[in-house]
Amino acid sequence: MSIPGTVGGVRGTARRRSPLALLRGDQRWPIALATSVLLALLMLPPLWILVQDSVTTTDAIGNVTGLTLAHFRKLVTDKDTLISVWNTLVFAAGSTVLSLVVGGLLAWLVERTNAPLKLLAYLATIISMGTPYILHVIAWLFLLGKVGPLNEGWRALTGAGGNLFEVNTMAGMILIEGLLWSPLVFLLLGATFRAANADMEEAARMSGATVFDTLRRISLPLAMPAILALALFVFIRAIGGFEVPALVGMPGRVFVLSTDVYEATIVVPPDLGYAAAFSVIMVVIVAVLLYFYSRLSKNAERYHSVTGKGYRPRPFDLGGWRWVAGAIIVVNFCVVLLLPLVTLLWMSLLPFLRGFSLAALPNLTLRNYRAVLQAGGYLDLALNSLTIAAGAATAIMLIALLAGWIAARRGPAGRILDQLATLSLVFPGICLGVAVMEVYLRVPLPIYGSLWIIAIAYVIRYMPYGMRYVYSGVLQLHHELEEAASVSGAGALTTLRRVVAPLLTPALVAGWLFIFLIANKELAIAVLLASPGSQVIAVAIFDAWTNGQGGELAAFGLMWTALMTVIACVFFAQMRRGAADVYGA
Amino acid sequence: MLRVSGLTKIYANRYDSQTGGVREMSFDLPPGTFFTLLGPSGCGKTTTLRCIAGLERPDAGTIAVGDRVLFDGARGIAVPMHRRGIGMVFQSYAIWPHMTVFENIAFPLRVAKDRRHSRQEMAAMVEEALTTVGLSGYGERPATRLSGGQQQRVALARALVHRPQLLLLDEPLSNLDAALREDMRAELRRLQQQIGITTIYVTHDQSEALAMSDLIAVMDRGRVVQLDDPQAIYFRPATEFVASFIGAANLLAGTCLATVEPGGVGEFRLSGGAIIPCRFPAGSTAGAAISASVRPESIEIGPEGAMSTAIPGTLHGTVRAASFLGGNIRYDVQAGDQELRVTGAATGMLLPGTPVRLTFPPDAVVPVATPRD
Amino acid sequence: MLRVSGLTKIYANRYDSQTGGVREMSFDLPPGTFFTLLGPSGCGKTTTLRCIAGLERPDAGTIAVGDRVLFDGARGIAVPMHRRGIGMVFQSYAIWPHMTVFENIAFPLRVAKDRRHSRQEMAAMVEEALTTVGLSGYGERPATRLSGGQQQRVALARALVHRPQLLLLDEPLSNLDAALREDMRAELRRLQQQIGITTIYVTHDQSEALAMSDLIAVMDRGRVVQLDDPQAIYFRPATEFVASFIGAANLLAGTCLATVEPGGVGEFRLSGGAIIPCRFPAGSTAGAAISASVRPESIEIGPEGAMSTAIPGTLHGTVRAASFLGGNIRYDVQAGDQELRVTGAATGMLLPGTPVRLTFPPDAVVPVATPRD
Amino acid sequence: DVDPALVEAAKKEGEVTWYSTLIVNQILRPLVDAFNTKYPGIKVNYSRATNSDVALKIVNEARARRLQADVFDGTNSIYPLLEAGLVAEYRPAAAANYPADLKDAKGMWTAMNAFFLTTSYNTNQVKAEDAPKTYDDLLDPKWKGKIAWVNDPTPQGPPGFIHNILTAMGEEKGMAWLKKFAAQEPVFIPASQRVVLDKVIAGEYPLAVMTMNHHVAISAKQGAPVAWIKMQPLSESINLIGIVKQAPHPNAARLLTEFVLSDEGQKVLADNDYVPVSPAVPAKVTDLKPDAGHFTVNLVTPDMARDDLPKWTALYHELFR
Ligand SMILES: Nc1ncnc2c1ncn2[C@@H]1O[C@H](COP(=O)(O)OP(=O)(O)OP(=O)(O)O)[C@@H](O)[C@H]1O
Ligand SMILES: Nc1ncnc2c1ncn2[C@@H]1O[C@H](COP(=O)(O)OP(=O)(O)OP(=O)(O)O)[C@@H](O)[C@H]1O
Ligand SMILES: [Mg+2]
Ligand SMILES: [Mg+2]
Repeated sequence: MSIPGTVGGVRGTARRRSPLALLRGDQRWPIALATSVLLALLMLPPLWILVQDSVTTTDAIGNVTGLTLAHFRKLVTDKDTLISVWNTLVFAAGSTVLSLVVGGLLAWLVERTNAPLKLLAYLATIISMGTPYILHVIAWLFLLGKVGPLNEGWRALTGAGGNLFEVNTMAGMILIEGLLWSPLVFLLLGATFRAANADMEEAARMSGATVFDTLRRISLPLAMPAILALALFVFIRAIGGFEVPALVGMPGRVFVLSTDVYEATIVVPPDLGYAAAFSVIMVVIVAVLLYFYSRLSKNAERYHSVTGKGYRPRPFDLGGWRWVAGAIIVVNFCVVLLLPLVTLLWMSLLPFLRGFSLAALPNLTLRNYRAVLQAGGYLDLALNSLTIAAGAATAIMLIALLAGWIAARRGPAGRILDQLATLSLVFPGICLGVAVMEVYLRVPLPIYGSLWIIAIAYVIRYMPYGMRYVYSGVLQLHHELEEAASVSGAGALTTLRRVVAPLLTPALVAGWLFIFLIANKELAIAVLLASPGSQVIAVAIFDAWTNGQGGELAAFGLMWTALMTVIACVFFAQMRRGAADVYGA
Repeated sequence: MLRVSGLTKIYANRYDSQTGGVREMSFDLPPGTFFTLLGPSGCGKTTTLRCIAGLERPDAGTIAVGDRVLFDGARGIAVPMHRRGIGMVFQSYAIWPHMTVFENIAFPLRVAKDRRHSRQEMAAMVEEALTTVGLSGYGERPATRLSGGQQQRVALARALVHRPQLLLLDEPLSNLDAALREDMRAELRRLQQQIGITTIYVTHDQSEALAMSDLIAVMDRGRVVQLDDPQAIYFRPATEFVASFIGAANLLAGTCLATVEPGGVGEFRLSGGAIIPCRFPAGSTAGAAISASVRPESIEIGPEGAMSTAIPGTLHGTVRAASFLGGNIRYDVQAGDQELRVTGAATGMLLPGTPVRLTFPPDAVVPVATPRD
Repeated sequence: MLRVSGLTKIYANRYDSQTGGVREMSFDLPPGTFFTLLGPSGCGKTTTLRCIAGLERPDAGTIAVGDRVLFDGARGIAVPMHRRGIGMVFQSYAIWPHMTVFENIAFPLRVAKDRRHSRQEMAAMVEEALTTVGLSGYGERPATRLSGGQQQRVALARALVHRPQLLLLDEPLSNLDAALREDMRAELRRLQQQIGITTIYVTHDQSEALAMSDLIAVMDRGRVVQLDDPQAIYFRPATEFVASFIGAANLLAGTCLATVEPGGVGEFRLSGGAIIPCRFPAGSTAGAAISASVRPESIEIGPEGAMSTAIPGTLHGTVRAASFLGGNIRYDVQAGDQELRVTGAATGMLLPGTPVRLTFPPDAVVPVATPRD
Repeated sequence: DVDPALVEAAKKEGEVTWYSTLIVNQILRPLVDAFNTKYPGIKVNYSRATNSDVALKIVNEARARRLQADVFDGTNSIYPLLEAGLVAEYRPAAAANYPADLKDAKGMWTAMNAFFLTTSYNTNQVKAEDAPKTYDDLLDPKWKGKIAWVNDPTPQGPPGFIHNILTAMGEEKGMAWLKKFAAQEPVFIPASQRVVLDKVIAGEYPLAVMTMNHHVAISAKQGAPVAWIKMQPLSESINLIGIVKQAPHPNAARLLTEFVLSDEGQKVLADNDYVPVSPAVPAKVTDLKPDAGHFTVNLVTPDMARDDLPKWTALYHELFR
């Protein structure tokens, strides 16, 4: 039984009214106004600070002393800048393609075919959703590293010296970043494929097309808007990405914009102007991409809501190829999940890092685990992290509910709301961290130095995700469901509270958990904003990393991952249920 | 009771060149009228309804229920939708899947601003609404566990529970089974008469419109082309469009033979040469170009040579196709260059190829206006 | 030409208790037949179609086109859908929005494994298909720029372009306007006859089925309850279900007065006491409980006291409701405890309350089987 | 030995905030715990960050007049603070017997622990006799691309290395050597000296320069295949502790500083494998200190660093990037 409302969300999007007409006599505008103001207060100041820093000089104590273009001049005159820009683009593009191919193929196999062992694919996704990026990266560095099993094995086999694969290269960066993103791609494209109208594919089959023909000529083209939107999204995130370029790229002297920013912030005194100038460049690049993203993702959603009567998930029968598909899934499972985890386990059991070897077996020890458990403080840090992430996620989903609803319904100020909410996508993590710190130091509220500032930074950073979840969620609801409420005499708020919100629950919960998870994955912001009052897990991880406590980091990371995985499971169950409810599958 | 005048709402349509919406709608309904907006898809029926409900803001015109002005473009009055006290049933029913049937129906009472309803009072009113639509006892069902017909009734109950003065229905039957549609049609009509509520009904199904309405407005491309009672609409279509949209009438084109005074019977010659008698309510002049409509079932059909009542004006043709409609048989007859639809008795089907003779009773042939554009 | 026997496909339905699917379908179609699966929503029409198309795998049974076995549960044969060479039109048309009309129609030729088609050849075949459905010249249109009717034709052209032996249509008309539906109906039928392709047509609209089909299978809850030609289905329904599902027949229950030999006319008494004559094709015995169906339009209705042909078997009642259907008028008549639907001529409507007399021609009264369960 | 009045004042303030660059689990927390056991009444809030972040935070706080920090430490976090005039003058009694170059003449800072940076190698991959003994040995072609070092732009990183070479060999000889060394294409590891060492232990690189000898000692004790070379002169840099001007808790800050610099505090450092600066306190592994270990060092004093770090950094970028 499918929700009557889900049929023909298309019509809903088709109805558009002139914004002027709306502002008069539309009772949603107070909400719209309040929300836009709130969003503006959150989103605009950091951007302002960033721009200001990039064009001003400051004295020792950081007060603005004058305008200058020096930072930019220094940038453009520096030949390395061009290289960095180029590397950034190559890196982002490469990893995007890789993640799309891996994640997309997997999503299709799992959602639209009768491939076996689907569970493994989900498992890989769920767990890596809960694993901090840096753990992945470290594990991969080790696996592909000079003494990693790959190269060691190759040397052992061929007896040759040297390495089969140099990890500290662009190739290595792309490989690792790509694999890092593939689970997310799997998740999002999975939803698209699930929502796709099976009739389209069956029509192709009835026309005599083989599974492959159908995939190539029908399924992919139809999913293309969604795929492109997702591609752009990953691309943008890869541009801002820090862990991989820093850990993998820099040793190989492959520099990208984000690492340049990083280097500018670690010199003493930190050259914020220069960093800001870099950031502004990234912001510009990303902003341009974002423009296309917003347009694409609209199409994507339009395709999404094509479900309706007789929608039933009807997987392809791959026939003999089933087992090939199964093999692919298994390989992915090993590559994306098993190997890294085993590596981490290995690292966590060694007193000091060394390659896989029987020789090492005697010194296996639980010391690292003991260290983690004994070292006090980890518990409080964990609690802090969870509280912040939960708080941020909640705030985001609340704001996004208002903003997303009005935006998706072309309500008053809909466009503005949409843009405001998506704005922070342009910030690379580090830049955002700096900007937020400077902003809230100037705010006469006890925010700086408390957990609040980190929470706020998260809210700013992850607002776009919440927005997406709500936005597409609303588009799945037939507009008449709301109009029925209004005609029944319900005001805008009542309608929102009693009809829209309940119907969006799946989307809201899914979004909440998603944000909660990724908020706990990233370092840059927390490390910068953490102060005595507000230590979080990220800081501990950062400590362990910079201090080379690989073992302790691995041990702790594994425990943390275990916890996150539990939560991720809930998230996943939600996603499925959400999909089921919304698509009436 | 409901007065709409000069209602205009124009959409500059992004998707295809032609602009949609409605233009210059005006009508005035006495209380208790069952009023139907009838027209092809995209002609502006829903738009009209949404303007009255307040879901769209008209560009111009006035809407008033009784002496309460709901909208007046000129004076800038626009009562927000949730204050108009109108009941509406949507094409998709828009039953809220997260509530029980009871909750769905009680909703308008819960959110009512004007007065609080006590728990018992509410229960009573909902139960009453449920009984009216013949669903008493279904209150606790989750709304997702209802058949199409039941959903439709719940939507109706929800629209009626807070006793609106005006009821709006947008193609409420269009996504039901043929069989179910039949029943619901009768039931709806019965209900409306029983409650005596003024109702505006949107449909593109002419038989529905004819069967249920007191008054029908036939719409074409955003304008009302004929506003009349069912019989008039059916037997005295004002324009070719109405004639052909309602019950697939045959259109005969020809020239008037002699001047006829208003109300008199005259004759006109088809291009094929045959002479057809016809009553001219408005009279006609010799040589005037005539376009007239004839209903398939008003034409008498018989095998060539068989006796047929001695009225002048007959055409000779051959059956091209015959399709069995149960109650009767639909023939496509080729008579000269004219192709005619004729309905005959279900008994004794004339097979394709049979030569037949068609007879036109004068009162069945109705002159219609040819479209200006 | 198409032989289906013992076709069974059962769904253990997750959502509501009762299980869906089809049971023990068997039929055998001569070439060129226009065969219709008719039944209420959820009775298994689509399932049957999907099994034949190969989109679902039946639990048991055999399906063969000519002497080519497509499926045989026992022998474990199951030709994959894309090798069955069957044309299918989906209820949603499933026109691919990212292609032009031409691309849509050319697709089956492009992906054809058996033989490559040269560019010209392809163009020619597509153009031919387009002309067949009356869309020549539309080739370059993007598929998204089509009206419902046009989409439907494109879907048809796409199904026909690779000259399948069998054509499957799943409620192709259900999401079109009433008016448009009329036309497409005739056109589809014409096309099918012109090409002479064996066709299976799914609908829940009885008038559609009656008008178009050579052969109709009425389905109920996954089983075929009557397989017959339209007239037979309409005038000689096998069961109460068929009678009431097809054109809302009246059902009369009573007891046989005297034994009747097969084919003879006998009489039976209604609970009300009135005597109704009726022809018993299979004969009947005195005192047997009879259930018979009468078509609304077979009943003669006239105002009380007016002359009516002197056939025995009349009922007296009063008009409860009269609704104008254009071509004719539908009366609900209360006769004793019986409520009857009667269709009368469009001229001179009998107003509610009028006492009327109903007359039943013996051949119009048809005994029907009462459901076992 | 500590002035009871100070203790009283500190107790009144009740808490103190320390912005540190030290590793929390390894040394910061042990120090704090020791302090707390001695002065239970005084709560120590601490947060750990890089030198640049510590400086950045304090500067920003000062600008916003929302100072939270009382005490800070770091090898070079102090320069921007000095420049911004954010450091309070204080001459700890505990440091009275420290050598002159381990405390500021103006009393702005005092060294709290020392780092001795030198070359280490993986004992599995390089036999002791093959290991380079002198800086010139590093130029041996066989080490091309095999030498790792940190990319930390501080005296503990390449700049410090460059300073060491230039002062040890003299300007032009040094420059010539550095050019040759650049030709060896040493590999930069972002992160810390510790991470670089781990990569040597893991065998990714046989050799690394500018690693800290106490790190080597710790790992070697755990059986890691690594050893450090007395490639003289070693580069010494010191971790400084200072007090923020207008600190919210000045007395507690002083008390904390006193404690860290006292033999008691220095002992805690030593016990946790760090190298204490107090002449009175030996390192846990005694030969880590120049006198006990008989090696020469080349100390980068904060003043040198402040004046010349930009120059070294520029050289570093010019030669090695
Ligand atoms: N929000 C809108 N933006 C642009 N055009 C619109 C909008 N809503 C309706 N239209 C156009 O206005 C015309 C009338 O639309 P409307 O929905 O009233 O038609 P309708 O009579 O209800 O058709 P149907 O019987 O298919 O519901 C159509 O051409 C439609 O394309
Ligand atoms: N994939 C499925 N899983 C479970 N139940 C199904 C499935 N497909 C069909 N059914 C059930 O089988 C029965 C027949 O379905 P089918 O679609 O054939 O009905 P139908 O006659 O086509 O109805 P409609 O006229 O609404 O299309 C229905 O009760 C339906 O709920
Ligand atoms: Mg409409
Ligand atoms: Mg169906």
